[in-house]
Amino acid sequence: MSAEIKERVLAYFREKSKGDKKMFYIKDVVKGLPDVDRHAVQAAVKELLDEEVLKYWSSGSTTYLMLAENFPKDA
Amino acid sequence: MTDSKTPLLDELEKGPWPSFVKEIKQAAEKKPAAADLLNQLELSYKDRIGHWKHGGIVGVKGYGSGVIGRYSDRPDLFPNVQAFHTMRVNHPTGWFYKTDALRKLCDIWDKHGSGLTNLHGSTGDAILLGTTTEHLQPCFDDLSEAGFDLGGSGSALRTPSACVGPARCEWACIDSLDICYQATMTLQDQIHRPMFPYKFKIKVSACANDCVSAIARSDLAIMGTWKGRIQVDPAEVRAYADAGLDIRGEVCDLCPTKCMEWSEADRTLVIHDGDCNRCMHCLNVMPKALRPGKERGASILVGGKAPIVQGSLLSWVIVPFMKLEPPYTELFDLIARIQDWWDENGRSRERLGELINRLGMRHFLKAVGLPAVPQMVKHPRTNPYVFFWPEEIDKKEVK
Amino acid sequence: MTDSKTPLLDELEKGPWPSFVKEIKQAAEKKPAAADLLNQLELSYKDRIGHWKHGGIVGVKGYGSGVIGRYSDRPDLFPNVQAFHTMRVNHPTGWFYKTDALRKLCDIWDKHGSGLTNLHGSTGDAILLGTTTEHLQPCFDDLSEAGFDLGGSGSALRTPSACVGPARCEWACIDSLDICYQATMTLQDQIHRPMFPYKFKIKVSACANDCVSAIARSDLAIMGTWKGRIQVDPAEVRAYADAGLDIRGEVCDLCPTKCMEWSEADRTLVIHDGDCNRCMHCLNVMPKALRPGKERGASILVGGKAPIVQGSLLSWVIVPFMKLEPPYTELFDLIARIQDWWDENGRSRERLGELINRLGMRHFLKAVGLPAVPQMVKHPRTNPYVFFWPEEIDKKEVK
Amino acid sequence: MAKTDIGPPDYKQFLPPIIRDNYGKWRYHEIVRPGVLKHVGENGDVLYTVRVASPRLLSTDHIREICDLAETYCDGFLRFTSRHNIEFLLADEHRVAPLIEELQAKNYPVGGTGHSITNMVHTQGWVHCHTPATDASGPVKAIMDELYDHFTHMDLPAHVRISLACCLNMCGAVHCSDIAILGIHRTPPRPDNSRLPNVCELPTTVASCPTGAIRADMKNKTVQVNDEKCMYCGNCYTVCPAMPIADPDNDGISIWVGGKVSNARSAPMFSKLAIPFLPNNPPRWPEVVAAVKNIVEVYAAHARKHERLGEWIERVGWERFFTLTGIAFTDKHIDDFTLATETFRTTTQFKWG
Amino acid sequence: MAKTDIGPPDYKQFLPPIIRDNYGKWRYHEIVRPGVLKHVGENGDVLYTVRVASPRLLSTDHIREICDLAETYCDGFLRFTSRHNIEFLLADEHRVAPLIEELQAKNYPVGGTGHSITNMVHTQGWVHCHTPATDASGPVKAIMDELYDHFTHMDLPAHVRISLACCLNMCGAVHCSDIAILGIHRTPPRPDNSRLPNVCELPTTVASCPTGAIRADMKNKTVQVNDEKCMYCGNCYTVCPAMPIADPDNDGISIWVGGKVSNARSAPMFSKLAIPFLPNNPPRWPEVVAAVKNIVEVYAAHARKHERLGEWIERVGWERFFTLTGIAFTDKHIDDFTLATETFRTTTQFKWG
Ligand code: SRM
Ligand code: SRM
Ligand code: SRM
Ligand code: SRM
Ligand code: SF4
Ligand code: SF4
Ligand code: SF4
Ligand code: SF4
Ligand code: SF4
Ligand code: SF4
Ligand code: SF4
Ligand code: SF4
Repeated sequence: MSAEIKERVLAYFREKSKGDKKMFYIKDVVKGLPDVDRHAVQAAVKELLDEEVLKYWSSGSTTYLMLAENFPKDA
Repeated sequence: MTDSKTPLLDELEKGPWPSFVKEIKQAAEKKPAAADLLNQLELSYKDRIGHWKHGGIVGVKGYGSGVIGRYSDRPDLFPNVQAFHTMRVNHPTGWFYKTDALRKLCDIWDKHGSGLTNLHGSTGDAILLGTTTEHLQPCFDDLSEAGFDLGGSGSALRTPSACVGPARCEWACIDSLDICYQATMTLQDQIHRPMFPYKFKIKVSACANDCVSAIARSDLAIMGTWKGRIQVDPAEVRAYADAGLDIRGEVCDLCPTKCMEWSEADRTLVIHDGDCNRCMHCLNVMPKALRPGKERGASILVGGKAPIVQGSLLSWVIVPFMKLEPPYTELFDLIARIQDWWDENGRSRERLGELINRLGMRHFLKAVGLPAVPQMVKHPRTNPYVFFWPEEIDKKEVK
Repeated sequence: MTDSKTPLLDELEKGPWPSFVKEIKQAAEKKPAAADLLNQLELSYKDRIGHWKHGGIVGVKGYGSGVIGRYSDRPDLFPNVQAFHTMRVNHPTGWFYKTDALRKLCDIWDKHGSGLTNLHGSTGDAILLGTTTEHLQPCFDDLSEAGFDLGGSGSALRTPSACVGPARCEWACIDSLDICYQATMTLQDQIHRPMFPYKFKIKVSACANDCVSAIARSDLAIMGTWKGRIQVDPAEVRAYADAGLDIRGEVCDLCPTKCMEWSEADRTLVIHDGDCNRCMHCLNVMPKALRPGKERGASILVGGKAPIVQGSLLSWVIVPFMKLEPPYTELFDLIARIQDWWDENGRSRERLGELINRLGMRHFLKAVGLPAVPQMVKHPRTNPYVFFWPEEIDKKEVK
Repeated sequence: MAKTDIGPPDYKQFLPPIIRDNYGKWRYHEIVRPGVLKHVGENGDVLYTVRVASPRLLSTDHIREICDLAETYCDGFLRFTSRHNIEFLLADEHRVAPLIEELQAKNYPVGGTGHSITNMVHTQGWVHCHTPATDASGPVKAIMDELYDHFTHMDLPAHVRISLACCLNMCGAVHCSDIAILGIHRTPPRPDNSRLPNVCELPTTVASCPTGAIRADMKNKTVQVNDEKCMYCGNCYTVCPAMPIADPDNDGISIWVGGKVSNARSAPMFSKLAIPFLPNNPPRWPEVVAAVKNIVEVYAAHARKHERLGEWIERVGWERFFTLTGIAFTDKHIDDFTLATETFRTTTQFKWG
Repeated sequence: MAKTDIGPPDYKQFLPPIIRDNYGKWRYHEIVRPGVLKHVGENGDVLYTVRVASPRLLSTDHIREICDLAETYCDGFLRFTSRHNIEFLLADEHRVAPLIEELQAKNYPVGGTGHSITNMVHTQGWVHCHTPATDASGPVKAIMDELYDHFTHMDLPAHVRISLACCLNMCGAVHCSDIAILGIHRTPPRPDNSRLPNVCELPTTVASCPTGAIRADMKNKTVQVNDEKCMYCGNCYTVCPAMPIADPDNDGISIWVGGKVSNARSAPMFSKLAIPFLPNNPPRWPEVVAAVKNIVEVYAAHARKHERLGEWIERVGWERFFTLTGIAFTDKHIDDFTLATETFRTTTQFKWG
């Protein structure tokens, strides 16, 4: 179950990262999987973060999520 | 002095107030980053403009917060502050330290950073001011080793803080330090792994004097208060009067509810406790004579914040009185329900107060299971735009 | 009683307060329309719902206002109120009448209408309650003949009203009646030929007691006040005290600015007039001893209204003090500038207060040429969202 | 053709001679007894005013009777007040008592001055308007019957001004009354899709909604109401007759307290919600009458002299008001419109009840 | 790997023994002299606290010096306050005077207690942030130099809390301060159309604007700013770095007064605008320093004992505040944001000045 959700989360990121936009709010991700319980999506995201498939990006005030491969060098 | 490279900043070494310029210069003796900070700041003083670029950075491993990324917009001139990130270290509750712990922090920061700090940031963290991206993880490792952890940043629970409370204050009606510490420990995950719509702040003041500005600066404010009678020591009241305190003028007349009477003849003070709103004024003026009542607990308020986007909010009473004893189950359950509702309904970058305002207090109360009580409002609504719940309406079909 | 056709309404003939049911029955004796009104009203009492349809009708010839159209939704049952329009007759300022004029109104209304009236409507008009479309013009002709004219309705200036003022009140600081009458006469066109975005109301109270609710119920409120010292007659003050008035308790303690001191010893009252905000309380309690200061004029306020659409507004001070002497040129010029700005910028169905709120007070003040003064606000703004005019900005090109 | 734009008759011709003589030169007044004012001019002239209640809805024959009285006792001079009472103006002290005698014989209540409950400002209700959620004249009569003694006696701490408006348009301007009776709907309007395209302008209708609950349905030239966003104000119905909102079972009355208009002591204040809903129970609205009476009595028992209802509540606190009156506080008392946050309690200063 | 989620060190280990013994059992306190608190426990134990000013921005070497002091006099126990002061905690009365002597010798200001001006809560400014409209540490230093005597003397009517935030984000939480210094921009952001499409999300950027001044330009994947609607809050820049707003000539400082946080006597209050704009004039911001000093002095001269700045203004009225301070009232003082109407004067109760 959780593996499946992780897969779908990842698919979401892959799909949505095709354009210029690479960073997403956790809320976007939750909205992207409307049939899955919010908490389960958050748990899956956390696992993906632990696995460093996803990465956080924080402006200090606001936090975004992105695929590790898209993480900017320094900027 | 004339050939100083920082003539403008040098001006700020003069005068009796401790000088931050001296601090930077002191650090600059050892640290090139501090030296370039000084130089870049001098340029800002000349240009009257900041020279930092928008930051943005990952936290340390496993974390999404605790680090504020920062880059110079003139790395050509100030290469040592090309990257100059801060680390937010969760302060020991109440900002108490033993020097050995403080010295450890200093050593770590001399090793990894600019040698400059803020004790403390205005959310309460010990701010380690300026390091490079490479040093973030090693610095964190050393901090962790020394028993420190990072505080919050981004869309996370921010480092909770508490007034000095029972540690050094006779008015503490709740154990602000323990509550804050337990919240901090219990909610570690929320602090380090941002999953909220936006930031969330918790502050605990053990009485209505609110020495950590909980009511103004936190999404959830916990403020000590009491029920029942103010404890009066009539002899000490008289002692204050004997010592020259104008009890009528300085105490009774300033009582917001005018519920106190001082009889000069009897030299007695009568308090109509039923009218008292526990503002603290009389206790503040006569600490030796008056003490909070014996049944103690907290008022819980939510929604406080700075102006962006829809204007500043002071927090709103949602629970007039809650007993607070370890393990604070009722409190932490309530916090969980509140955060869950906010997490579910809040838009990105929407604070709790703004969400309640957008959806309506009645929806909030219903969702978190709190009854409406008059203590929640300054006064009932003045506009007639009242919603009724479907179940309150006579169901007969309207043709 | 048992076979009455109006058993419910009959209940409202009982009791000591004058009964409107009796009035309708009285009129019904002569007028079929009144009889059908009674019957339809009984049905409403039974059904717990109104039985009037949305009206809508042209006014009399040349006018766009003064008539409220009304049609029964059960003309089958109540044919005599199939059409039941009201005519709003502009009342004589101050609601003063000589009986001959009142009798003329009655005769006209017996001739053309239901024989029922409201003395007066809550805007102030003499309301002639219920007639048919055919009778509107003839009725108007007779009214005009008798020296009466219609009041406002629709998107027009509504019938201005004034407190009894100098005619019978010792506190009148302005000639509320004359100002109201002059405004009514000067602005006839605005009353009768609706050209505004929405309704516009003017009310005049000759002091801050505001006996016509100007501050709450008019878009433009004119309220008498004074500058300088309250006129005190010390002997009469003492007389009140002698007669048992508790001057400290009933006057000084209730003074909102606490600017009064009563010395029981000297039996004198001192007023620190610089702090007085002219609330009227002390004058109200001791009319024989205290009188308004000698320099008299009015405060002008704008924006008051009922809640639809954006919530009720109380009027806002825009001119703290204006001398008001015939021909009131400064006042009428200001009203013209205000109406002109509203007319130009207001959306349909947008009251003046809502427009100012939408565009910002600074735009309003600039347009009508009034300086910003602290008297306009309860307190300065708390949010930092301050606009600067382009001319206040340093023009140097920003790269 | 009839002359237009002649304006109202010049009021000056209707002023009794004593008023003309003392115009702007009154020195003070006294309330001789409930309903009787004595105004004294600078020159010593004395004017008596006898105030009597009126149902406001008057038949022409009744007006003629009033004229008879004014002619007998006042040389034909009288006025009406801003709260619909009738005032007989007498220059001759000796005619005051006989006038009052006749008034009482004819059942005219004399009173309404000073610290009393004067006439209720009110509106049309089922007598003439198309949007009411309740009647106006009926509740007024029922309430004033019950409060009658407070009209004829000045036995309250201060003025109590009660008003009634039969819908949220608030023609009775109840928004600043000591006690306000306000008719309210509680169910959303029901767009009549067959009539609506012909009788209503879509943009105006959409714009009329304070909460943005109305969406234009362009295809069908009609509108849709989002029931969850609708708070039944009826403004759409004012603008668009094809959106009826009246509902016999759910319309009723709400009660508001603590407003005032005068600047005396405290600044003008809006009325605040006390009771969100009471049923329409004609002909005598017993629930409403009891509720108003209860508020008046609790106020009379607790307020200090000169303290208006709202001033008293401000002093003791709203929590105390609800405790003393026994009125239930509900989520409906908590504002959720645009300025809601201004009404939330942003301090720990409160009482337990 | 380093342990995560260990949280901060348990504060209990940092409490001096006397505090552990008297935890929750303090009986009262006295302010022995400016900067020195004496807390007495129920059992008679006495704790002394010596409070000294800090620039907040501290070098590690300076912290080590503070540690030296704490070790010499306080067995290594110290704390910081919620306003960035340092507090030395002493169980032994006899070490108080020597500590103070050494502190004074080393130029540590001792004070900040009671009716004084304590340390300024403030923010990063040009030292570390990317959005500031002014510096933080510089103005703080300049102001506190001038107000120094009010830190070391308790000579004011009540506490005066001064704070500074370098932009409208208000990290210094200046929204409830007796006197607030707030950095402001005065020109709209300048979208960088070349960078913007890459670095910013259009919907977030549009939504960030409180006044709705930003329109998405979908075609060019950038945004347009309606200059007339922009009030320079900089929130768009926080969200979108390609909308720089800093402007050396027009950025500067606004001054706000009369806020408070405590519930003592009066409820917490927001700060209100006193001076809309003063120029950024580094290194010592003389205009700002003079303005703050003027406000403090006028307050000190007129307020009553225990009366916070905002309480004093409430009592005498804003019109009087502007008269006494000589500050000009402008249209900028009149609110025009969403709750504006709540601040308009809806009474004729006002003073002439
Ligand atoms: C470091 C600190 C100021 C300081 O010098 O002390 C700070 C610094 C920043 N704050 Fe803050 N805030 C700091 C306490 C506050 C406080 C005070 C508090 O927490 O009691 C507030 C007001 C209270 C509140 O949260 O409402 C505050 C309200 C903001 C806001 C406005 C939030 C709002 O909802 O109105 C922003 C803007 C944002 O989040 O986009 C912001 C954003 C920022 C950012 C991250 C800049 C940004 O726009 O991304 C700043 C990074 C500066 C830097 O380069 O280091 N900061 N910020 C404080 C945190 C230190 C710490 O962790 O102890
Ligand atoms: C007759 C009167 C009530 C009464 O029984 O006294 C009245 C009756 C109506 N008013 Fe009114 N208003 C009357 C005084 C008021 C007042 C009080 C005042 O003028 O002091 C107000 C509150 C003050 C104000 O203007 O804000 C008032 C606020 C409204 C409103 C809400 C306006 C707003 O901006 O909030 C409406 C709705 C509208 O205009 O669409 C309205 C609309 C109406 C309409 C025309 C119904 C409608 O929606 O079209 C009513 C016609 C009733 C009928 O069938 O006769 N009436 N109306 C009053 C006029 C009599 C007169 O001319 O003397
Ligand atoms: C006749 C009338 C003016 C008119 O042009 O028609 C009038 C006449 C007087 N008013 Fe009034 N007021 C009249 C409506 C009002 C209103 C408007 C309203 O109620 O809709 C108000 C504002 C009410 C409010 O605040 O909600 C009003 C607030 C006052 C006050 C302030 C009361 C207070 O303490 O708040 C006074 C002063 C006083 O009575 O002490 C006052 C005083 C007076 C005096 C004593 C003035 C004088 O010296 O002649 C008059 C006799 C008062 C009395 O009844 O005891 N009048 N007065 C109105 C009579 C209405 C009625 O039939 O009852
Ligand atoms: C140490 C500290 C708490 C902490 O955990 O760090 C603290 C400690 C005390 N506060 Fe506080 N307050 C502290 C920040 C505050 C704040 C927060 C702030 O300023 O940001 C407030 C709210 C300020 C506001 O209202 O804007 C605050 C409002 C008070 C008050 C209420 C003052 C009033 O009349 O409004 C009192 C009562 C009094 O002093 O009479 C008080 C009283 C006290 C007492 C007397 C409590 C006690 O019995 O020990 C402590 C010594 C006060 C003194 O300085 O004279 N404390 N106190 C903070 C010292 C800050 C500093 O370095 O100056
Ligand atoms: S908030 Fe109250 S309990 Fe806490 S330190 Fe301040 S005065 Fe003491
Ligand atoms: S705590 Fe405040 S309200 Fe209560 S008695 Fe003391 S001064 Fe009065
Ligand atoms: S408003 Fe003032 S002047 Fe006019 S009647 Fe009332 S009390 Fe007299
Ligand atoms: S008019 Fe009002 S404010 Fe002025 S002295 Fe009299 S009671 Fe005080
Ligand atoms: S309040 Fe409403 S229902 Fe009553 S008269 Fe006015 S518009 Fe009609
Ligand atoms: S009744 Fe009011 S809230 Fe409901 S749809 Fe109509 S206008 Fe909107
Ligand atoms: S107030 Fe603004 S400029 Fe200053 S630190 Fe906070 S976000 Fe940065
Ligand atoms: S600076 Fe503020 S007001 Fe101006 S465009 Fe940006 S977000 Fe909008």
